Amino acid sequence: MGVANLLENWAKFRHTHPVEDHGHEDWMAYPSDIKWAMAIDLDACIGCNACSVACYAENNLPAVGKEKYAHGAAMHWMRIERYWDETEGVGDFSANQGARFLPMLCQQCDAAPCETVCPVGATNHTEDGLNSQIYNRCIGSRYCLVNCPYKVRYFNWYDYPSTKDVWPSPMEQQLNPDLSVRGKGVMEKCTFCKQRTYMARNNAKSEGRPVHDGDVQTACQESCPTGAIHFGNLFDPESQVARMWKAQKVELDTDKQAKDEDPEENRLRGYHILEYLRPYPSVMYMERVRETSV
Amino acid sequence: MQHILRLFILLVGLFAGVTCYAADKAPALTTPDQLGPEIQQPIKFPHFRHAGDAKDGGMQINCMYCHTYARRSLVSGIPPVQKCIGCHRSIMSVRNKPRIKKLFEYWEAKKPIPWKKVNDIPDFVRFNHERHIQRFYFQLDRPYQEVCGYCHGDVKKLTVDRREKPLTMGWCRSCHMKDHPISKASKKIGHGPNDCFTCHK
Amino acid sequence: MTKDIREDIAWAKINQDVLNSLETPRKAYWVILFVAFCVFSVGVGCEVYQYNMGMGVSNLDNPHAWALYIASFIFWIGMSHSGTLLSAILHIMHADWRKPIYRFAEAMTTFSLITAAMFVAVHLGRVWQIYYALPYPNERWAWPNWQSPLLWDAMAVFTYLSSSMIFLYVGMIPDLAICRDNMQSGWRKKLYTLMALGWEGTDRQWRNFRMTYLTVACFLIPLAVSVHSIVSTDFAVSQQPGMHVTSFPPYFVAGALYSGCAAIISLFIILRYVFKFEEYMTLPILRKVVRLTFAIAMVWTYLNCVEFAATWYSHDEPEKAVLIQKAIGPYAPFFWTMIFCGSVVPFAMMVKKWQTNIPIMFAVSLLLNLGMFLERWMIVSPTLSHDFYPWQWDHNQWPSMVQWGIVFGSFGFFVILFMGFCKVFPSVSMYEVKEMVYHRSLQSRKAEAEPAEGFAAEELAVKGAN
Amino acid sequence: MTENDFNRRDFLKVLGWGGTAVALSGCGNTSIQDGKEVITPYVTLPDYVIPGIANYFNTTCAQCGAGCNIKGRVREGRVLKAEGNQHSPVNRGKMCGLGQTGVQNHYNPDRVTQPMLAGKTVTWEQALGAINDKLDSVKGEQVAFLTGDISGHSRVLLDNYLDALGSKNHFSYEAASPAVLRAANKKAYGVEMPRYRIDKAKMVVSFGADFLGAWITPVHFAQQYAQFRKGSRPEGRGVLVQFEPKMTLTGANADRWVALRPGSEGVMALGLINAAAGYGLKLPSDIAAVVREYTPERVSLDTGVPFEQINKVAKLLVERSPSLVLAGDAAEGYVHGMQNAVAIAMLNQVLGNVGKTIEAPASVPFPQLAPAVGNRASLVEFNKGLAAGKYKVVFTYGTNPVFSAPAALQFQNNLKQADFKVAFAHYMDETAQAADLVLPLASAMEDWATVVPEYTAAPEGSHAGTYVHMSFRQPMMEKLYPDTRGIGDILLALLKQHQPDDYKDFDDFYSYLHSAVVKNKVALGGKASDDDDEFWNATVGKGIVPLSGRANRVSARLTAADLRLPPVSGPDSAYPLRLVPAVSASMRDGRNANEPWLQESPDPLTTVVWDSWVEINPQTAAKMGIKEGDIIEIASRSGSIKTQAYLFPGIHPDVISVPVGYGHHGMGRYADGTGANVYSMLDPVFEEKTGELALNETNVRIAKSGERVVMVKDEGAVGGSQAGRAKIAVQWPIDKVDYSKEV
Repeated sequence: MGVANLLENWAKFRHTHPVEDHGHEDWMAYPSDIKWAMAIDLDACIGCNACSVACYAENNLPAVGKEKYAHGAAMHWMRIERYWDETEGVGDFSANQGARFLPMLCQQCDAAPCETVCPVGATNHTEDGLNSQIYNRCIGSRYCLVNCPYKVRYFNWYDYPSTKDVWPSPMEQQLNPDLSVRGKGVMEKCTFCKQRTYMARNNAKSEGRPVHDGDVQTACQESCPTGAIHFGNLFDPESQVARMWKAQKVELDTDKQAKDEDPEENRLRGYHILEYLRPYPSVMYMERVRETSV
Repeated sequence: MQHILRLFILLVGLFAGVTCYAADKAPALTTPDQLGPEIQQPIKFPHFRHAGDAKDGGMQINCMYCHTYARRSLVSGIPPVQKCIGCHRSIMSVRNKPRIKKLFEYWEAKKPIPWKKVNDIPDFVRFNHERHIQRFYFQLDRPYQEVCGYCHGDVKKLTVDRREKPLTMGWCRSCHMKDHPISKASKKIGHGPNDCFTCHK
Repeated sequence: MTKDIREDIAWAKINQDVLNSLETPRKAYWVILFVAFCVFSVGVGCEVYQYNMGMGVSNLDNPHAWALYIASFIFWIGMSHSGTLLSAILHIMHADWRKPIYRFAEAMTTFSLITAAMFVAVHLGRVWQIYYALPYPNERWAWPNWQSPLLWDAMAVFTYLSSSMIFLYVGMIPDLAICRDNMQSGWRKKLYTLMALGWEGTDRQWRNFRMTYLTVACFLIPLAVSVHSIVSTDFAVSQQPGMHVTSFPPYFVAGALYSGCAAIISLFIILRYVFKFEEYMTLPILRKVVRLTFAIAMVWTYLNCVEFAATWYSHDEPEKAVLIQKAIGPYAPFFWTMIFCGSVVPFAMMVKKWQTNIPIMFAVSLLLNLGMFLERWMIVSPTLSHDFYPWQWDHNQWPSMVQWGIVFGSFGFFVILFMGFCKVFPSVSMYEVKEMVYHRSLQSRKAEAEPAEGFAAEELAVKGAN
Repeated sequence: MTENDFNRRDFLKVLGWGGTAVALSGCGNTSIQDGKEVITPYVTLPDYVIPGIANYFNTTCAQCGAGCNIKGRVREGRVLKAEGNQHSPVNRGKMCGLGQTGVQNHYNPDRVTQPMLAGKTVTWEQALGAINDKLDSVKGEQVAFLTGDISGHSRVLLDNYLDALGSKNHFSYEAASPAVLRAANKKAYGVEMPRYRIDKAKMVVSFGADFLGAWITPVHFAQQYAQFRKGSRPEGRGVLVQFEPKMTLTGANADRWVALRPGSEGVMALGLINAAAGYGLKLPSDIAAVVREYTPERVSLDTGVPFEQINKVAKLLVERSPSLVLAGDAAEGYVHGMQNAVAIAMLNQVLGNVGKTIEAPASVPFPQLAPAVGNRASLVEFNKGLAAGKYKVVFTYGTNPVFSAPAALQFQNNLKQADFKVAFAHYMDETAQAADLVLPLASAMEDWATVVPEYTAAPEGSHAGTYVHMSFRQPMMEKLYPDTRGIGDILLALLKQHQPDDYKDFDDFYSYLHSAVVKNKVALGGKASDDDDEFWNATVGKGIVPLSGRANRVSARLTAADLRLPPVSGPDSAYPLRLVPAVSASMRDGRNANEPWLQESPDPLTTVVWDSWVEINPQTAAKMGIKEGDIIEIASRSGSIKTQAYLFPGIHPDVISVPVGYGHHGMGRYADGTGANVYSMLDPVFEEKTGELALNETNVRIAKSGERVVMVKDEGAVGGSQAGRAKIAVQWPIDKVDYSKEV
């Protein structure tokens, strides 16, 4: 990631947005035709944790154990959050309508707060619209974590490969060879299963075709029993994700959706989390629905 | 005094400027060729004999005849012993050469040959043979000896016991910065990906 | 008012007094040095442990990734500012009462910067890869990320460190010559000879010396202001509530000068007592420093209020939440201690009687520094444990003993460096004190005798000298 | 052995391919090393293996009884990950967390690796010899087998073995199983396990049936639920109402979750019928007569549910037909559990759901392959037998009674009555520790098996009525521990001791299975003309064998006479609170407690990890001055445990709940001593009709022990609050949503 690289990726980001600046000439030569994105339907999500476990299995996440978990060292790239309806005031809950589950993972922001602050550029924008995390480049300043509004970056507070009972033999044989196992002092986070999208693009390229919708599934999407998670290429108008975003009138690069101008009229469920901070998250959530007549 | 000071500041500025420019524009610092240490293999396999030109007594076998996966997988694949036997079973002329004897010993014992890894890259690097072969061998159809040679040195003279190229990041990038035509037909040119995430895993 | 220095001190006596301070130390010195060393080695031990085990042992956790390391880093950088203030800014403003005390202030600047730089390394998760952050043309073709405040930070700090070292050294050359001339033999003789660069005090040397000194001073002032402004961008440029504050650059600079001056007062008092420098570090000078400190304290308090008010009137919920969290949350005790030490205690410096009361001022200066340390911590921690995303709100991570140990150790490190300096280099600038004495005598003479011939010439000489 | 099979065996070998080996990095080998790593090529290589590219093998999940069809991702001879098989009618390519943890069950460091006789390692010959000697000295009926759910060919071998020994004592025990429900269903519909069609229902009322979490076949139901919730569905978005004393995962996803006084489920059901009648539901006169007395007022008095609520639900039930009413663990865990379930079934009947959302299953054409489904009554019976000293030689497989039997049953002591106890063990769990001979089992990923799930899910289509399938389990890598053996192999070896001639041509279970399948290829959907090996490979390759089963029919056969409900019992003065043991989606009955992913993945509702906890309603807690993290002593008449308190809004004020499956002794580094075992303190109360152990009949009192811990959980300092922050987890009333545009 030399100066040229920074410029290039930045230029590509700019280019995916309606601005005058068309950026680096290099970009004009090869426009990116892929922008990975997600749509998560909270009404379908049942909070069963299958996605989370799938992520552990796919991405070599360590089970850190009770004591470390207690000290905030948990490594779940995909975490399921459970909220209650609040009757009055904070901490006074009502369970009459069940609980609200929210799968929270790296939002792969298009204007990511974490990218600009990394002193060594270990995290930067890839041409297919991810926030890359280059483990071997990371020096562990943790600035990205500090600046992440969703707090979905996870730091290796200990050296898990060498920690007792994290991967005791023969458990290390389960580790996925397609991505590295991170050692101490490295920041890590959800990559939208980079190793899978990579292979999908690779195969498509070998067959001389663009990546089709459904060529690649992320581990969480693949496991989700209710199919609440949708993943695909936002630039491909045919893809499920693109169609959902369109149907929900959710724009990527805005801090306020046009449809929210009139909240009364807006009957669509799609929204971004913390979009007013202008990170341009690539994950669209769809509101949970509840029947009122009971 | 001021003069000295001005000169000093000027020099510092100049140095900074020049290094920045040079570092970003100039070609790679790595030497094009850089031999690794000699490595003792269980069988001193002669690549030059198999892949070399006929005039130097080579067989001119396509690399991908044995390393069959290079065009469809990240790894090129070390041929299974079966493959070696497949041919050598019927090549009587060299049947009694010590190397071949050894080969057959492995085969009869149904033991894999413990080759040492020569062209090794760090574990966090994803090197994709398929892409490189597809690009240069199939799209630009350059001779396989040259294509494999980009990273493995001159296969025609290659034995198994040497790494021929630096295989360092700067060396990879120095090639990724070069422009090549997209395909034989088209005028468009393109260079290798510059995303860290493409190679770092 | 009483004179800030007697004009009839013999120049020989000045040399004598200052050189005495360089003489073989008493037992107490070694004892203190040993204690400092123990403190330092505690820090080293903790760091070694942390290096081997991973950052986890410092009890930082996932939402709460920064704490005392960053806080102490800022604290030490802040400490460094007063040196420049006294030597450079006051030098340009012709405030010559600074002369007896600026030398050790500069030394303090340099050493606290070194200590601060140490925290950069302590803070990193993979310090062994720190060279990734250095912009040098490398084989990998990779450059640091110029957008990152941390990088600006590193650059600013190292520029500041190098230039303030130069400044310290350049300002010391004539004194080093004096030392050299007063040494018969031994390693000191060699050292001074080497460092004095063959200084003989010829007019030409003095002229060039003045010019250089002035230039470096001018060069240093913008740096001093910029360095802490840049440090503040670490927070101001991030978007976290309670960190993303526009008024941070001036706020940080004020805070820095504040803690620096407080530190100067403490050291002033210590040196004055240890080296019997009553002649030079006189009470009137102390009073001046105290007044200066008070002024800065008020500026800092004002900027504090500005920040709170801005937060309060902004319609930024998270921002407010953090502020409230500071005031009533788990960090409240530290927050209020900080307010007390930073904005209330300084009023003790208004009391004329106390301004020159050594024990009181010593206590006050220590309290001020405590307040400043807490300030830095209160900028880092409450935000991280109470930011935009409620699910990740922290169960108030209390820094572990390892973390405290390292912070503790850094003080030992600083003390070792400073004590070393005091015994090797003159901690009072002899030649400038002489100037000061000379000017005073001129003025007093001018005061009694009505103007006579040739006096104007001397007048000019004085101006030129400054 | 066929060439193909030789390849397969070779392929299963674990090989380190340099470069594609596991990369320990950011930290590992970060430099270029020449000749350090060794690349081991295969000797011979089947053409379907491409190094660096994963192979997928269809198999069947063994983590619970649902029998989901999965595929294992295999690289360089190592199985890396389990993923769903898209062609499965059960899980349709999806998986739950428990299932995915199967790889950790396989790679677990605490597996039993060698046969152990009286604590000493022995060879298989010695082990089997020891069994043989014992068996010679006892009579057939003195031998007993206690297993979990077991089906397919391993069951066939088991039965054959028992016949060979002349024993009838096969007890199938599952600590968490819907046994009472089976009986009730049999009575109400004529089948034990009908097909529920949540996806067809417009409304689902569930009495504590955790069909999204741990009930029967959760992944399958989750699929149906996804359909059920689609607003774009022709029937519109379905409504889910959950009545239960303690919120389950399903309850957490309900439109309305109603806290019900424990045991009053039946009353509520009848109350709903009565109320529904008020909204124009036609009732047969006799039933009307019975339910008439269940006026909303009285029902709300008994159940503690406001009667407006009851009416609302009843009204909706009448409006939204077809609906589906489910009776789950919460309904059946009582002395009158059967009546509860029947009353609930009656609700289905009067709403006319039978046949619409409750469909007939097909039954397996080969009854010997059908699953021997577990229940708790069999444990009780087995326990009686042990106490009476009837059984001298005891085999246990796939179940852990010493852990999950209530202490009051004295099971552990009674087990001592048997003088030779053989445990087929994967872990050194409590039962294995109590055994004289421990036989190490191969993991589900190293072993051959066939599985027929109890709940027969079917794909849409005309054949659905007769569709059943048998699933294959095949090895995906060579055995980690050569001395482990599959249950099939062991049973075969044991059989050979008694009937050498019948089994002489099978040198292992694989060949037995192979021949058994090939022999019946016609019945298994092949043609007589098919080549045996081709057929075999094809079948195993698919992993699913559709069978044309016997069609059953469901009919509404309940009469008013079946509705007898005891009055709801009042509170117990000495033990004021009711204990509900919770079966969580990931921990289930605790047989997988030693798999770190399960321990580390937070409980969905409390987000607690690595420990057990007691859920207490905030009101109750406030009364008793209990704060989160207080260590609570829970005492029943039969025992007591200590665990940390969690203030949980989703629980009835008179109820506390502790998850089962925690609190193992031994079993492995992750399970040992993690949490407390709530099974141990259950009162020995039994369901009167079926003799099932009634899990929810334990009354307890709780007291603070004075200790307090910081709870280890995922949620932050403000718990489940969003602290008024905008747009984090947003919820909208349905009338504000426009589904028409959704895709």
